[in-house]
Amino acid sequence: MGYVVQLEVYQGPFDLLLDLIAKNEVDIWDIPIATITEQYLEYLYSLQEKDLAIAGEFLVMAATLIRLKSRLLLPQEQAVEEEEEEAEDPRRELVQQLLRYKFFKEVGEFLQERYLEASRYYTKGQSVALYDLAPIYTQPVGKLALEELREIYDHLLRELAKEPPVHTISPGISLQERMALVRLQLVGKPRVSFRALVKDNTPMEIVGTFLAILELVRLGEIRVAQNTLFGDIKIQPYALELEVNA
Amino acid sequence: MKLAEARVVVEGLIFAADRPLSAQEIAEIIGLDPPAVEALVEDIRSRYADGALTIRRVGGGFQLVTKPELSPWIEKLGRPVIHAPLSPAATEALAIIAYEQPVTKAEIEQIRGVRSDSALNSLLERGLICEVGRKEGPGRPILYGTTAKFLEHFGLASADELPLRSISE
Amino acid sequence: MKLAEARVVVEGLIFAADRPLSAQEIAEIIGLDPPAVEALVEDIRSRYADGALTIRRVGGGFQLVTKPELSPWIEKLGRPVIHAPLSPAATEALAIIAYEQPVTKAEIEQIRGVRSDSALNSLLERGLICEVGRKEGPGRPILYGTTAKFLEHFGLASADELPLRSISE
Repeated sequence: MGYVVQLEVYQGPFDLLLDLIAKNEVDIWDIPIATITEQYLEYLYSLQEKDLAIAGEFLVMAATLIRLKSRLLLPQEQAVEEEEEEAEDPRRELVQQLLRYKFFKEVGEFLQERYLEASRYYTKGQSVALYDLAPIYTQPVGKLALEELREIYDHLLRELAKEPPVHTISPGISLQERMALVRLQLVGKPRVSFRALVKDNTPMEIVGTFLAILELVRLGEIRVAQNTLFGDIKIQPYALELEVNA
Repeated sequence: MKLAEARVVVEGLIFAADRPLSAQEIAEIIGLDPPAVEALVEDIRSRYADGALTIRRVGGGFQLVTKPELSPWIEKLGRPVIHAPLSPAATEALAIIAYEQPVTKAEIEQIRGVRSDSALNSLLERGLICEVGRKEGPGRPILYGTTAKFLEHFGLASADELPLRSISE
Repeated sequence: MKLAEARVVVEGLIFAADRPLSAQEIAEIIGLDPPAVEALVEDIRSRYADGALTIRRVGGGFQLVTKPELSPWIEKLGRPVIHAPLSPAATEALAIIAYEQPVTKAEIEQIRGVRSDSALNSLLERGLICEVGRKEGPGRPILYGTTAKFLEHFGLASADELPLRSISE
């Protein structure tokens, strides 16, 4: 069955590498590739031991590191063959990528901080506070017909007159099972809609699926968005880019 | 909390609230009684004497607005254009007001079974309903009714011309 | 128009606008030059000293906001949180778009080293980035750029407040 994990706190292979370089207190321009590769692979193994899936990007980086390590171990004959041309450090491209990524990661952190600061300033809560400056409504009542208005009113009164309905709750399927169903639907998709998750449209299914979604939000597995009141709910796996199917 | 501090908090709350705040609501947040809140609001209003803003009482609450004499300037900012049709919630509230008018928010909410503040705001902004008076009794709640604009949109001469309700009920 | 009157109009305009207003926009409405507007804004800000409000400069304009120390009180209003904090993935992607725009998803993913679909979706949903065109070439991929809301969301006066790009890179 598809299983979704998030790789600890690392945003990707560059993030993991930068962390290893920082922990080893080595110069980024002179990375001890053998040591770092070893630690990088160790980390991936530790994930495997915990039965966690490893995202493809992390494996690609592992291959790159191993290739770099083997090139650095080769005797420098090739460099001599290249004559005057200065032998390029094979680590150079990786370091440039790392520095580039590091800069944007830091800007991201700067933005996070600025957001927290900015969110303490509240703007005006209502936009109606203007005299003689009401919005222009191009559709004040839309296509609403008089007859509809009567039907809506009748319907409301009929609902009001009804005895409160008695719902019997059958055991049905458990919350855990509902959550598993939602996870299954999300595998390999950028997002699914709530309406698509609810197939039979029974109250039990709707409520059960909704509870499962709330629980998954609480667990940080998914994010939800609803653009309009009573609109469909869109469900996305959280931090999709770090997920893979086991 | 000192009064000067409370005054600043009240000002901030009225500015930032997404609806007109009643003295009662403010009182609950800051832990004073409603008359004390009313006094603070008066204090804020008097401090606004030589500024652009004032506090008006609307729908049983306080709202921060620009002074009316500034409207010719503010109109130059342009009126926002909204294309959205009426929401289902607002449509329900409109149906109730049309048939039950004059009617209070509480009565509308009782029929709908849900809070209806934003539905009423939307109808007020669209000019389809207006405040038509106050109901006698505790709190003297606002009574709402439909406007001439409402009748015009549906081609009615008066609210009496609304279609009769079905007999089934 | 006298300066005192102009000050009141500026305050009213900044309050009433639903977006940060630039000194230039205000200047055009009231018929003064932008430096005079800046001076009036400073005057208004100093008059706000013992009140709840202040004017911040954001996204190239002025915006009336509550003072930050009031935020614990205003949170009690339960105003819906419009902007939940962004994930680290989304802020990384946003940082790249801010500096490299116009930029494609593939280019962002190349810098981040990971897929970025949900990061981009989240930024698009919040209106912090938008599609600004298509890149010439195979597949004509979408180009992304930041929106006016981007600076406002992070309380940045202008893009100059972003960290300088290091020279080493």
